Amino acid sequence: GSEESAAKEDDGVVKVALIVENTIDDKGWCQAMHDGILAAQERMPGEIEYSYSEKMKPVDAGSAARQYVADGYDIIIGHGAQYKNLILEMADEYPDVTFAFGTSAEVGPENVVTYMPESEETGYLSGIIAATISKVDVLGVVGPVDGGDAARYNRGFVLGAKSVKPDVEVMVAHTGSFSDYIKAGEVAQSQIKAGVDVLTGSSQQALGALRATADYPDEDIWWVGQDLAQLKMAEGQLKCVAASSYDYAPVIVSLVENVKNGVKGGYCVPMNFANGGFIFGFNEALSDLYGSDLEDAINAQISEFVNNPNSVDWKSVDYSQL
Amino acid sequence: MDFIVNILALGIPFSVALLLASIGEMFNQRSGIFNLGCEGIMAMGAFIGMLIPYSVGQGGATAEIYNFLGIIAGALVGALLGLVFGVVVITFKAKQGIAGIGMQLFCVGAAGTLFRHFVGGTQSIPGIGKFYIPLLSKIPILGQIFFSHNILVYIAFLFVPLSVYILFKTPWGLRVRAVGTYPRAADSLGINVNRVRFQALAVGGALAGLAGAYLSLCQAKMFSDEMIAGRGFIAVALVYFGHWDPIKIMWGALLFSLAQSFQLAVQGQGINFPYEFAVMLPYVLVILTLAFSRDKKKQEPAALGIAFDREKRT
Amino acid sequence: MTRQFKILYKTSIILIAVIATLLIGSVILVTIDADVFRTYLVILTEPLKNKIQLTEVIIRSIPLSVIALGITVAYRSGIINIGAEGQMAIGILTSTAAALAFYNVPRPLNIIIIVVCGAIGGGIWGFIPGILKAKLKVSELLSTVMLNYIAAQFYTFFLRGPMIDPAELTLGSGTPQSMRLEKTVWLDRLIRGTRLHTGIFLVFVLAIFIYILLWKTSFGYKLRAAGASEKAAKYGGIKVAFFVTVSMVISGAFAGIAGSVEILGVHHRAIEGITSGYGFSGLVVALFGGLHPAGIIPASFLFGLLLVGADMTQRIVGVPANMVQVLEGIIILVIVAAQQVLNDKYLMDKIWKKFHAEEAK
Amino acid sequence: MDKITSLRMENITKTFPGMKALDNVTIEVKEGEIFALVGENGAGKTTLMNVLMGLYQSDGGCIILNGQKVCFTSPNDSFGCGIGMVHQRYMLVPNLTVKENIALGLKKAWKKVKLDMDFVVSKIEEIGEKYDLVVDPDAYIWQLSVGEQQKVELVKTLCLGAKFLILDEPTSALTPQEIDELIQLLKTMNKKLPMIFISHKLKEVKELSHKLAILRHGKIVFCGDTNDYSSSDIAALMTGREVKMPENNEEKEFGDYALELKNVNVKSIRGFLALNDLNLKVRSGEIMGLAGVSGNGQLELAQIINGLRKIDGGEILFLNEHIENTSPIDIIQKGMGYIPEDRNTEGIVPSFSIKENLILKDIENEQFSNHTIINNKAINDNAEKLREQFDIRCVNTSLSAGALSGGNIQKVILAREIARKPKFLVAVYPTRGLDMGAAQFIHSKLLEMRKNGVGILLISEELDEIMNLSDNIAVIFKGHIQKVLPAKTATRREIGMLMAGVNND
Ligand SMILES: Nc1ncnc2c1ncn2[C@@H]1O[C@H](COP(=O)(O)OP(=O)(O)OP(=O)(O)O)[C@@H](O)[C@H]1O
Ligand SMILES: Nc1ncnc2c1ncn2[C@@H]1O[C@H](COP(=O)(O)OP(=O)(O)OP(=O)(O)O)[C@@H](O)[C@H]1O
Ligand SMILES: [Mg+2]
Ligand SMILES: [Mg+2]
Repeated sequence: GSEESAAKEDDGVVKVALIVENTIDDKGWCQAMHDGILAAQERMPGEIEYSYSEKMKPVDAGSAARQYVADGYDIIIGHGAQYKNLILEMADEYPDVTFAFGTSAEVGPENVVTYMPESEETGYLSGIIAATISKVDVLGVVGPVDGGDAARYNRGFVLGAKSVKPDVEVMVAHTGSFSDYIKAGEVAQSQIKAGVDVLTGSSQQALGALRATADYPDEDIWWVGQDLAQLKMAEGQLKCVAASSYDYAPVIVSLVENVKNGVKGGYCVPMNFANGGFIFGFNEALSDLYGSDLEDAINAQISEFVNNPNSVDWKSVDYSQL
Repeated sequence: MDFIVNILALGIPFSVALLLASIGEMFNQRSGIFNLGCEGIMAMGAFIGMLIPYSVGQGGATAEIYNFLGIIAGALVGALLGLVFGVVVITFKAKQGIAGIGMQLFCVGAAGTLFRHFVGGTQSIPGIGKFYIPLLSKIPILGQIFFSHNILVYIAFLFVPLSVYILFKTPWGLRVRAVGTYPRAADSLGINVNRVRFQALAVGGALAGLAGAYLSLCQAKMFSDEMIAGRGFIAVALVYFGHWDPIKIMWGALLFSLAQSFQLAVQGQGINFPYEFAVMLPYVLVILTLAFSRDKKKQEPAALGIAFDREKRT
Repeated sequence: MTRQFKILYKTSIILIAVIATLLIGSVILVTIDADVFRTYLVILTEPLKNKIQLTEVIIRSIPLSVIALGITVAYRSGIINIGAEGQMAIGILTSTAAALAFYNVPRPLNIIIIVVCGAIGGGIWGFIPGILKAKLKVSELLSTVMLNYIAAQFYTFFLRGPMIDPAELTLGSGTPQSMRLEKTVWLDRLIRGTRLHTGIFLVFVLAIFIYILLWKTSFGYKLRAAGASEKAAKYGGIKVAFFVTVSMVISGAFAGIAGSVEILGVHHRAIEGITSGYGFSGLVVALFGGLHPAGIIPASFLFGLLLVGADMTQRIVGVPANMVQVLEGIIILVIVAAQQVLNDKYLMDKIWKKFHAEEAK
Repeated sequence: MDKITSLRMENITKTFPGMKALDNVTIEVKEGEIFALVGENGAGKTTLMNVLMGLYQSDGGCIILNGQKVCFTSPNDSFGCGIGMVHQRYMLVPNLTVKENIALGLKKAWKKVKLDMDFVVSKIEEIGEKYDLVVDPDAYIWQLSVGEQQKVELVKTLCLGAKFLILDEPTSALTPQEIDELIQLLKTMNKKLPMIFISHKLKEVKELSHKLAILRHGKIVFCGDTNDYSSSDIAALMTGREVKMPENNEEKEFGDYALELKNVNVKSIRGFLALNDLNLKVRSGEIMGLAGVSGNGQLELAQIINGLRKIDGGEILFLNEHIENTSPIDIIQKGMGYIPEDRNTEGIVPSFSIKENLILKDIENEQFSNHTIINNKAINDNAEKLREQFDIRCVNTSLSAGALSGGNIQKVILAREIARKPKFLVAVYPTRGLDMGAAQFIHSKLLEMRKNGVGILLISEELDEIMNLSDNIAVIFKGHIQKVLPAKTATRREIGMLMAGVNND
């Protein structure tokens, strides 16, 4: 789809193209970027023209990107590490265009920007919340595939939980798929049956698990989300205690500004609380669940992250030792 | 003990969508039509199933009615799509395998497109809750395993004996079996082969649609365009597992789903091997069970996949 | 029947098919308020307008045709292989592993080793359903569906575990993907500014190979006999079980080769999502192509055109991405139906008689 | 309609794509009559009857029933008028039981939610009593011998209320006894219903029919009273030439034992012994006829000799080498030839061209493939040669073999097997369903092979065929060879007794 901005083709307008594997309304990974670009558009009225391509398999992404280049786009974002090669090769071929992709911590060539959400921080916050509100001290993690973003978030969750209650039990299970909502729901049900009372999960499939928690409306079964969009959903209202999101707006704004100033890339943007890459929110409707103690603890942790980025040793977590 | 009870209590509802779709596909195949479009019909059933309660019946006291309307609509759309498939493979005699793939693409795509247009992103719905059978659900252990599910679970399992009855005791079942094995013989007795096949496709489609509606309204209680995630193909595979016999198909669906719920439970307990091997379990188990089962009776409907034309020689 | 009538019959069927496709598609397009005319115009003309899009079409047709050639071998021996997706995934794993293991081998040899390893991986994944069918009578429709899922899990396991790019671990992004292959093994680009790679030549080589194998050798003769009539083949002294197994190995190997070529020519490393959809599309191409190399190559091009064209509609016309599948589905359905009607001598005869009778009156 | 007093098909024309199967055919059948329809394979007999049943729509002409024009667009219409047909290829669903097969057409048994099986069974019993036709309603069709299936077909047709019966080659797969029984039965039934009877066996036609029509290439070439013509007259009218079945009356010395079966046992899928302590020896140059009621192990015997089935005990020697439980290809290479029972799917690969089928067993032969590369020229030459030699009638040898008529398919198989110069030949029902011309041709070829010193095991249900061709006749019963008799002195009676299991020794 394309959403052309009102501005006409003139020097002030930067054309941004987004390539995503899922859809821009998936209430997760892709939507976060889409929302970020829209927010950036609002902040820089008339300066950004935006188009996106959804459901891009790696090979389709190549076609789309080339078409965008041909159409004169200035910034092409491949939102997923699977687009890495594609981006690097195209960057080589088209030095005048800025390419961006993430997650990656590599600093790429002159005209490549990478971004790296350090999602263990959000996971850590979720872990603190989960462990605090849990009555039975058994937590559940519904993972898609143990890699990338999800691996960091989930391990951060384990560390966060243990930081509050060292003996807390965490059940981790993976569905093996990013988009199998039903299986995620099955995992959640299985964990709830096994005695878990607070769950979390990552990637779009996690919505299936969140929905499964809402099947216990009157029981103390809760969810901690990985995306703020989850809070707005009906079952999120009911069950999602808190959530944190990636906020790509600053990344996009700086990207556009840099491009305007002639800096095409050659840097990596880590995303964390320190640089405003994450936003966090509680679910007001469930304020009975968390006291001001917890809110304070979370705020303290966030300022800790702001002062001390990159402090969560997520790699140390070994699921089989839980 | 709890561990096992939980596996059983979850595995049974997990199996329902597979069971329904697979029995539907069995009716298709018994009549001689191979419908790989099952996956797509499930997607449409799931979409239409959720659309009705979503768009007209959110909340309120009458929500349940809209849920059931949704289920019925899912089945109806499935039946309709089965008939559409029939037009392609019966009226036009198109090759069934490839047409099935076309059907699957069309339906999955249409469900997704319409969903994006009318609803938007992944959407949840209240769905249909559990129905605890009075008294029975109170029995310790057994009550939890067998009598504490949503109403469609009971209905789906009732379909098993029902379809055995339909297939083997009713005139229609007899006609279905005959047109799937030796359509020429049925035709020589004045049975309208293509009409019976259309009927079977409608039934099969309705069950696939129902399976989809079960997924969106009862199991996931949400919809997303990718939610069927290959379950339609597994349902087709289970027909081969069950050798076109509803009861064996039921065992296949249960085997798969119990293995699924078992591996999830085991993963939750903590495993010291890569989780991928746990995820594989149900698939591996189904292959192995079939490979090493004694019963190799070939009951494949002999005319499966062949369009019928009275004047054409075969 | 006159020749004029035959031509009239065929053209009107094709015309009706085209109109039917457009009409059915527009029902959905109108429902979602899309511009029907522009959508079709984009699909049909955009991919052919410039060299970038045209080469993209060919890039898709390369793996499609290789897979379809393999599926043809299986189909000719009586097996419907819907497991190409899994076979391709395993082929990608093994060829990537080979590429990473043998990095200091001279280029041509290295490429051959990589492709052969891809073939071996895919071949093994084809061997399993083959032997299960030959020895234990397990329907391939069941085993290949299941093996696709199993392969997908192996795939993530290896890309996340043993074969992950060490940089992904040290830098912490942890994306399941392998290291990038050495530039020395990349297939050459044929046209500057496009991704079209030399893998296209392999397609022709493999197509000729399959043609010779199936129709010019005694091996192919026996394989086809085994598929055309198991009973007659057994009677003729042909070891059907052997051919069923071997043809599945070949079929899998081709899917594996398609995987290697995708790695060497397009992606240059193993990443998630390379295989998605190629298994079924390959089956469609094989059947469209009449299970013959001479038909498969144009069919794969047409299908590639459809994929690229339909995909472009989301950018140019703004229809949702799922609409791609809707259009693909409709086109497949209409073409298979029309194909049958076009070749139905009985129907043609009937219509001829009707016209004739009226003329006589 | 109570009774069918007259049925007339007038000026029936029917074309299939590319060919005219019926050309202005007119026949008329009256009350109390048996009307015989004869003609070579592919003459159009079955097509004509399918038009009558409403299965095919004719391009021209009409059907007049009791003086009224009728129009049949589906078998329902013809059933409604009381016309029933026993099809050439039985219209029985193999994995349904007898009563289910009958219920399939018996609309009165179709109650809303349940099949009224009691009604079906009582109907079967009623017909059984009326015509003395006993069938087991609970047996599955696949369990029945061809003869039994034949009976089921008849019962089915009668249960559906036929008042006019069409029988399309009902005797082609029956044993002599069964044929005799059937003919008697039809004679008694004829008192109540008129019939059309199709057969290639003129003896039956003579015995049964009142009137006779001959079809050739879709046209009626002759119509008259059966009694006015002798069998050989009819044969001459049918084929356009004199037909004389060849006989084995040439004395000759036999060679050594080519095939020896010693104490062979084979279990059937259903558990009992399909072959039970079977002993049989055949010499080179000898034709050993194997007589027996079908379903007594003939097929198993042919299969084990050709390696298509494992044996559970005993020995098989072929030219003094053990061949039991080896693979078909080994046996083929040792020089075994085999004409299988099922010519359409076992003897040929239907979708393969005629020329490809002619080398089914020889593709690895250097003559046809050089280091696995096929030599198309050799294959073409071979096909042309055999086509001429065996009079295979086809437009060209690149056409798929499945499109040939039954007789021509059999010629393709025979051509292939004979051209391979086998040392031994197993021929199973080699002339089943073939017209006289084709049968004559095949018989003469078999005798020619004998002359060349090839041993032949001839399995057949037609006693005439066996007695005409064999040197010795072995009789099989329940998988055991009852006795081997010299053909010269054997009598039909004696063989018949042995086939029924009565052994005086
Ligand atoms: N459905 C059909 N399509 C095309 N050709 C057909 C069809 N049915 C019959 N024919 C052709 O029509 C001719 C008459 O066939 P038919 O079966 O009526 O012969 P028949 O006299 O019954 O022969 P047989 O003695 O072998 O049973 C044959 O040449 C046959 O090949
Ligand atoms: N009731 C029985 N008791 C013992 N042996 C039996 C019985 N019925 C059949 N058989 C044997 O079992 C074998 C297999 O029977 P089947 O009906 O398969 O015969 P067939 O060889 O296929 O012949 P056809 O096709 O002519 O009927 C036969 O050899 C027969 O002798
Ligand atoms: Mg006939
Ligand atoms: Mg039998």
